[in-house]
Amino acid sequence: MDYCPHTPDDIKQMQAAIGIAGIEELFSDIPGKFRIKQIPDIPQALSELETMSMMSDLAGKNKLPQFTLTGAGSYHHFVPAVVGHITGRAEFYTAYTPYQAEISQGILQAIYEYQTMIAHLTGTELANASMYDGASAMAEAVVLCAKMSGRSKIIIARSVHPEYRQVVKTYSWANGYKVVEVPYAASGQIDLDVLQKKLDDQVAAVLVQSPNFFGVVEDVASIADSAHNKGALLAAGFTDGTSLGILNPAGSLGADFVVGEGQSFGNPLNYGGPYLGIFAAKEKFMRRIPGRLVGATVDKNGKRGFVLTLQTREQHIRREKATSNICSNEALCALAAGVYLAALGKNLKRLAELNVYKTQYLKNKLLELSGWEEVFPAPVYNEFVLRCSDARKVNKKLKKEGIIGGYELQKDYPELKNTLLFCATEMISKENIDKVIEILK
Amino acid sequence: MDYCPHTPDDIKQMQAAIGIAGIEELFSDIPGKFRIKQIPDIPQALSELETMSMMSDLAGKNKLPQFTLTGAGSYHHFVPAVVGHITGRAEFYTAYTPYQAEISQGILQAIYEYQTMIAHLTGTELANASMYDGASAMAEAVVLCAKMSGRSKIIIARSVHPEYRQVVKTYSWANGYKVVEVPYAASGQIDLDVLQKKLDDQVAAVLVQSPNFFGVVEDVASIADSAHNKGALLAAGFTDGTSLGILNPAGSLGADFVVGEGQSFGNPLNYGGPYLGIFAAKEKFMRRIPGRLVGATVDKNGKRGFVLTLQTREQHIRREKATSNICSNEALCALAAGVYLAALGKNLKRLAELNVYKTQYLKNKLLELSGWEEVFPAPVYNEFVLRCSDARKVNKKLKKEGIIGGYELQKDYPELKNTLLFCATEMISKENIDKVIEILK
Amino acid sequence: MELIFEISKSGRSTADVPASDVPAVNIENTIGGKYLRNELDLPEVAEIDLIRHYTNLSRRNFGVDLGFYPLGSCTMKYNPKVNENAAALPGFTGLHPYIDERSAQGNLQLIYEMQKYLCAIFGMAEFTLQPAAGAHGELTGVMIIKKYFEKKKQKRRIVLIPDAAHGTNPASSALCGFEVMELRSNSEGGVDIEHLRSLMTEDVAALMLTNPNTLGLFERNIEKVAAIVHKKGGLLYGDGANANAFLGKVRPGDLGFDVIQLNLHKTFSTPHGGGGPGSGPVGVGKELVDFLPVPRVVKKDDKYKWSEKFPDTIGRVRSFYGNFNVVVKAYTYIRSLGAEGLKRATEMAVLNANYVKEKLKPYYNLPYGRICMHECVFSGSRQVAENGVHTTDIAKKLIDYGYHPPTIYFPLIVPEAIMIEPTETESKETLDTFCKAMIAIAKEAKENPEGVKSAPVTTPVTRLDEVLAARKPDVCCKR
Amino acid sequence: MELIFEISKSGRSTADVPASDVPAVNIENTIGGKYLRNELDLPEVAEIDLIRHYTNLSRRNFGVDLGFYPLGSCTMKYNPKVNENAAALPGFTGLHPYIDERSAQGNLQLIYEMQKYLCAIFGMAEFTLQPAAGAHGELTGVMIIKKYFEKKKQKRRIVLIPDAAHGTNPASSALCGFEVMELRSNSEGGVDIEHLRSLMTEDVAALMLTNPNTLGLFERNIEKVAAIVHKKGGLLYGDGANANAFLGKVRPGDLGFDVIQLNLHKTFSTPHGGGGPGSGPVGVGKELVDFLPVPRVVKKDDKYKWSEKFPDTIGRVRSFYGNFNVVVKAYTYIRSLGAEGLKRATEMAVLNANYVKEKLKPYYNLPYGRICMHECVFSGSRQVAENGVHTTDIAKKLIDYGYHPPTIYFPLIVPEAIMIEPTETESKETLDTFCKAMIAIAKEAKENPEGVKSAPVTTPVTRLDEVLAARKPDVCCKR
Ligand SMILES: Cc1ncc(COP(=O)(O)O)c(C=O)c1O
Ligand SMILES: Cc1ncc(COP(=O)(O)O)c(C=O)c1O
Repeated sequence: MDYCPHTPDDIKQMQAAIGIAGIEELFSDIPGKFRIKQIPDIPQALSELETMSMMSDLAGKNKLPQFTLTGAGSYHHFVPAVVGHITGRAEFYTAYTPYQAEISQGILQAIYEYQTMIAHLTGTELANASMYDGASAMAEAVVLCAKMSGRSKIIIARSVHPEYRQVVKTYSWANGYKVVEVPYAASGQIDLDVLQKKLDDQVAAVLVQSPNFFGVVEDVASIADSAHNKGALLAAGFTDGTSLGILNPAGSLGADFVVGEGQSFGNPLNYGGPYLGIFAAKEKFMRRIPGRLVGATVDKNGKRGFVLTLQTREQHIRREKATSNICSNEALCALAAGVYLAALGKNLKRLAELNVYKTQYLKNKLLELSGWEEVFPAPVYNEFVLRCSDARKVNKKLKKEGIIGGYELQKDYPELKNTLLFCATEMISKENIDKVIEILK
Repeated sequence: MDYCPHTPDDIKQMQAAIGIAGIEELFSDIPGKFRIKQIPDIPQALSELETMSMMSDLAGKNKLPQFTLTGAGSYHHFVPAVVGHITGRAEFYTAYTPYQAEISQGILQAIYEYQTMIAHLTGTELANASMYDGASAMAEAVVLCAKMSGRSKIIIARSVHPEYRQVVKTYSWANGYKVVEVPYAASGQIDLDVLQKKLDDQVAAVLVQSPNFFGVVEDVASIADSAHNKGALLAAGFTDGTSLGILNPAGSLGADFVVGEGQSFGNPLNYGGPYLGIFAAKEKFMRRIPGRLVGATVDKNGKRGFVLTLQTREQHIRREKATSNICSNEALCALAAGVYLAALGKNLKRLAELNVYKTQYLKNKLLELSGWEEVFPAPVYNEFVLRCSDARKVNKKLKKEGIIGGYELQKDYPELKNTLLFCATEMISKENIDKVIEILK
Repeated sequence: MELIFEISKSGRSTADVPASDVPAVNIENTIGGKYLRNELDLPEVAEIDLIRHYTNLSRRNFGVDLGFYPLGSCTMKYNPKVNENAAALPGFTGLHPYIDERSAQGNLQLIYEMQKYLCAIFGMAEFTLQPAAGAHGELTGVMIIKKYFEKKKQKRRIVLIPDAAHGTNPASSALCGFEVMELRSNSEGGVDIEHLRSLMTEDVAALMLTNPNTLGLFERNIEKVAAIVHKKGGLLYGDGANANAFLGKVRPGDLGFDVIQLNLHKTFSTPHGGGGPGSGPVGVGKELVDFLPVPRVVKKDDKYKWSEKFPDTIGRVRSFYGNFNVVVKAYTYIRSLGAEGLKRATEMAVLNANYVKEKLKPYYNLPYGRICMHECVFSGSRQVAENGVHTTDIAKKLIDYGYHPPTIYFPLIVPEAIMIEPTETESKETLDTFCKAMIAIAKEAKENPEGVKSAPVTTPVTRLDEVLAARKPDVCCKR
Repeated sequence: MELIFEISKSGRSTADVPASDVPAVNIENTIGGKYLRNELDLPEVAEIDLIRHYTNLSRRNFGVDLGFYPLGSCTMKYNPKVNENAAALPGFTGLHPYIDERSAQGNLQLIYEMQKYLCAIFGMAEFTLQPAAGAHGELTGVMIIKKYFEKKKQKRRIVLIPDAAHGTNPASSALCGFEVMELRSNSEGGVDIEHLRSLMTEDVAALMLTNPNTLGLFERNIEKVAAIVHKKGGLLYGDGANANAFLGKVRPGDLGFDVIQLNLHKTFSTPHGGGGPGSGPVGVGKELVDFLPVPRVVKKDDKYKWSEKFPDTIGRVRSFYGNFNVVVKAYTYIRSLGAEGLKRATEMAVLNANYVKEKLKPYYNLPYGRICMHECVFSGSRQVAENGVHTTDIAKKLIDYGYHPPTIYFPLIVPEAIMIEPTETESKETLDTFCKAMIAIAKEAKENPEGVKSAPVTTPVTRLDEVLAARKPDVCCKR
């Protein structure tokens, strides 16, 4: 393929206009000894037909499962057809960040609406235009809390997604913060006693997820109280965003920041990305939060319009003094989330309930099998942890039938031997579950 | 699903505005004894998720082949990505026929461009905005020729696609025309001697295809001469439109009408439809041809614009005196064809050549096998007929490996026992062909 | 905007062609020089320019997805996106029509079931999905009627068609060799029974009736009409383009219709594509089943196959099996709505039409004051008489308000007709703002007729010279 | 346009939820009342209204598919459609990140090969695809540098950054705990070598250099610069956002760069989505490979798997494996272009930029008269001085001519900067008409400055009050 429209004649004319005899002259600033003639070791160019057939072959080397019982930070939800039809509009997906507001009202308004929906959904007062993913959103909250408080200790629940904890640790290491993990109690929730013990006046932020990585709903209100008592801020995440259809959001329970992964809202699994980081906050943090913000304003004729606003927080104005270095975010994923939430509307509640039904059915059916037991008694949304005699074998058996089983927690929690983290969304039918039980019987 | 936005409250208010107490009153003109409460025997409504999974299951009951060696009126060509991105624009596909020109300039101009490309491609002076398919386009040409000439005998080559001949016969029967078939010569071309014998001053139209159903290129110029000598009109079709990338088009060789199937131009196989009928003609027939025509004109300010024109040929003006009854045509398929042709441009020639290469390779390889022989010596484009010892068995063997073999001609031509009509487009790789040979060895 | 030819430049292209992996042959030798063309005059444009050209063209086009499209008789309801996604599944798009039946069981089942569902909805004995559009269905239906009489050895020359009928009705009859006689409407907008009685002889093959008719009115005397036609041995043909008015309420088969054609691209929400593809299934009563086009899907032992073994068939009206992929969308629609949903669609469509009718009737002439079905027909005659503003002007002015105009100047029996079909997918809010616009235009017609007559002003082109277009036709760009 | 909340009406919805096929449970009992929310304040709209809302919003947005988008530093080249289709294949979109590696061999191979291709193109030893955007890549790169010195037990506090650099460079360094020192540009627009010498101490961890820099100029003294930095034990970081300037011409690894981040959404044509998703791979030289984020794909016996066994890694910067689906598009692009195609892209990009530079330089101030690479930077200072017309005004006027404006007021070292990056996918014709518009604006600035200052007038809104937006922020609709 060749996407340059230049004909030989065009090139000749343009060279003449510039006053050069050959293209190579344009590269004369590059010291000759470094100049190459050709990139080595790249396969030959392909025609479009060959490209598509090569890519189909590659995609074909992946094996799509019949269905999957793993969530663990990435959730298989039904994406209503409208979402793709909107994100597929060329005016949206071939645009850059809306620096020029007058010809970018489309994405600006859509993001403003997204911000509003996310704020309402998370029980906060505002949300930014998106971050890279849930993990980096949480890490950015850490940096912000530390900067605002001048403190440098970070408390994170061990029940937070293992990869999120890793990202938080990386960002914290880079900034010289100390990260302290708080274990989970037997219930599966954070161990509040330990939390309180570890909380001191050096703590900038407490980080939890609810539902947490085990699917367990945390008592966010109590955690918030504990944190605030010591002058620490609470950044609360969540795993599956659809849980917000029924769960009281952390923002309403005292969290200062709600951060999490928005993939569940209309974004495909995509082998882990692109996803979108949700970053929502109380109003008082508005002038400090990272990321882009769209604000409403008026034009010269008093007509409502939207612009990128409060840009003095951002790197292109403040450079090294900026709140964060983020520039491009995940706008199209945020657009998808906005369309998804507008499509579901109040049905998000019914969807969340359906997730609970499926999950309870799967859980109860598995518990009826011999050798299976519940690990955590605390309430769950659409994920739960069970112990069995041989977790690896269970997954192998399921795999044979084209089913992705549960997530083996032992990898990240050596103490949780032979436990599996299962997830059942609306994509799992009763028939699917009954088949699983049949296989594992 | 429910696509009505009406809330119970809306309905109440609207009923009040109309002055009715219940919806049922609106149906009071329907005699009570005929009114039903519910449609019987329709499966229950489905949610969107259920709908998609049901439809995927249904699609999954079809078995997509590895590749197919059958053309026979429907051709598997590569569709460049741009085509779907354009036909997927909601402004195009959710519009009606462009009756209101000022807000339909998009489709009107696109169709005007399509008409122009088709006229050039077919060697004629104009083309309409599309017909239903190649077969009905040919049948409409028959009706037009008969009406214009006042003659009622139709000559059709037996080498025209069997289904096209059936459609022509149906339309001819309905109008009281007599259809006479002319056999093919040993070469695979029409038997010119027989043609000349059957041609008399009652013949309204001669119908041929080039390439014909056997893939054979006809000597259109001689056929045109013969027809015109007796005052008959020639409507020449073609099978695979991409052949026009190299073949001298019938319009340049004297045909009065060029009719054929445009599916090859950017439209997927779709199990036979929607396709698009191409109808092109010499300028002198402009005010008589069936179907919509887009014409260029100017607006009040002298700016170029496009409108549906010469509508007095059409049913909505002329009613029973109209040239044809066609109303909706295949606009979106014509749009796809226009985009396809604009995308290929002069590369259509290279594509056609590639089809010839593949076809010759397949043909020669098959002929190297023992027991295979050529049936027709005349030149072919991308289809050809071979005889083997057991055609059915050949296809069965291929089928086992997920390959659709050749079209068994015996169904339509009892005299052509154990012959197969093969097609090789650019979608067939050397590897594919070598595999076929391996299987049939 | 420039034509694609005007941005063409030699040497450019969007789509490339792979290098050959098999030996090249000499084309001249292989095919013969005399069969080859010398020139190939197609536009040469780079992908970026092609995409911009067509994307910008699309932005000069109005679709249902942009706004209200009350084009009467066309049922421009919303086209659900799930239908598009279902129809785009490679299992549906990728099959060659001549693939063996065992590999196409999904398609065959879909066709088979679709026919059954249509039978259930319309009360017919059997359906064919072969016709590619409404008019094609009409032609097929009339051919079936012709065959029926041929089989009966009756020579009937005439088809009766009401004056309000769509132009395709007479055109289809004529294309089948029939003579058309026009049946008058009565003052109520229904069939003039006496006129029917007088025309209905044994020379009449059929009455082609649209019910509700193109005035949006249901034929109250349908039972009588059917009896008169049948009494003389004639058949009753139903133009089902207006079926959105009665799903789940009444079945044409029960009313005495012998043949009916549908427009899936109207009633069953498949998008109209800027003028097609559509799909025009034809349903028939028991008597006529044998005459349906071939091939037909038959089911045996839970397997489906194509059969041509119907000796009395009219034959084929199209290659292959019709606009299959359009049928997939309509099938999806029926399955997602179910019986209740289809009925609700009809109820809301009729409610919407009557609501608009009530709101606008103080401002525009309403020739027939009855309850209407899924559409209502006004006349712009008052505006012509009082202000010299024509229906065209009103239509063009609506464009400036952001709406697609209603159908105008049809049906022919209403002078200056304005035919509004809101469809069920439009909300009360949309109707309210539309009616406000219509009322504002009625007012402007009085106060500033020139303002209405100079519309539209918000479009890329103003009113186009249609006379010039027809007088000096330019239907092919000469470069 | 109305907000989605303003068209919301209680009881409507677009997406429905299937009835449960498993027993319902009591949610209060199952989860506990105190954990449940009382209200759920989301918009309620029917599908038709949702589609119209967002479709009409899209029509108020400008994308590359509509026209020329010469946004400097952003490389808004055309996004080939085949890339979109390839990335939409269900085999790519449907995989859960925790699926077993055996079921994801296609993805793993793609990632592995993509890394190899990037190594070949940029002359680096290894790449990671984990970072989600350019700035994320910078952060990752700077972390790698930090880790390198930590491992060496060297405490270096400082990162040097040229004054012309993109804001993300200092911000990323700061987010990694470094102190930023600004390096001056010389009169030629290159690194002030003397200043560099004076700043480059053993307290400096790295120099972050964009080459070509944000003036579009290639650093002629790059060899000297690298030597100075390396001599003091520092590392040379390359911001690869401008890589479109040198594909197939020179490799940063050969020039002495130790770390480089790329912007796939610039150089490798993945669409920018109105602000993302992007992808910001980071490449490193041999010395730094151990510090790359985990997991990394390793190949063994023709099988690919993920490995975390890299003890010196900085850890993770993102969950899972980065913006995988974006990488699919860039991979498709590289494979379809091949080495020749990538080189041609660069050549045409540089040709285009120099062409525009030559055409416009009589009309606008050109602060650096050298041959430029893929973009050229003008200054609107003449227009300000002579006519009081600012660069913003020129930008807004371009909108009325149908163009997306160039980047303005960046780089900061050029007053009233106008940074034009045409990219290679634009034709000479497009550049010619764009230049005509720029020249016409320069003329209008002289003759009718108010006409320029009141632009744009063709947009749905005129210039917006940004001060108000910041003073009384409304970032969340309160209903
Ligand atoms: C009443 C009526 N009958 C028949 C037709 C013809 O349908 P089609 O355009 O699908 O051929 C139409 C279309 O406008 C119609 O409104
Ligand atoms: C020179 C340069 N570096 C870095 C970046 C940051 O890239 P991203 O927006 O992907 O984070 C940009 C983007 O504008 C840039 O132009």
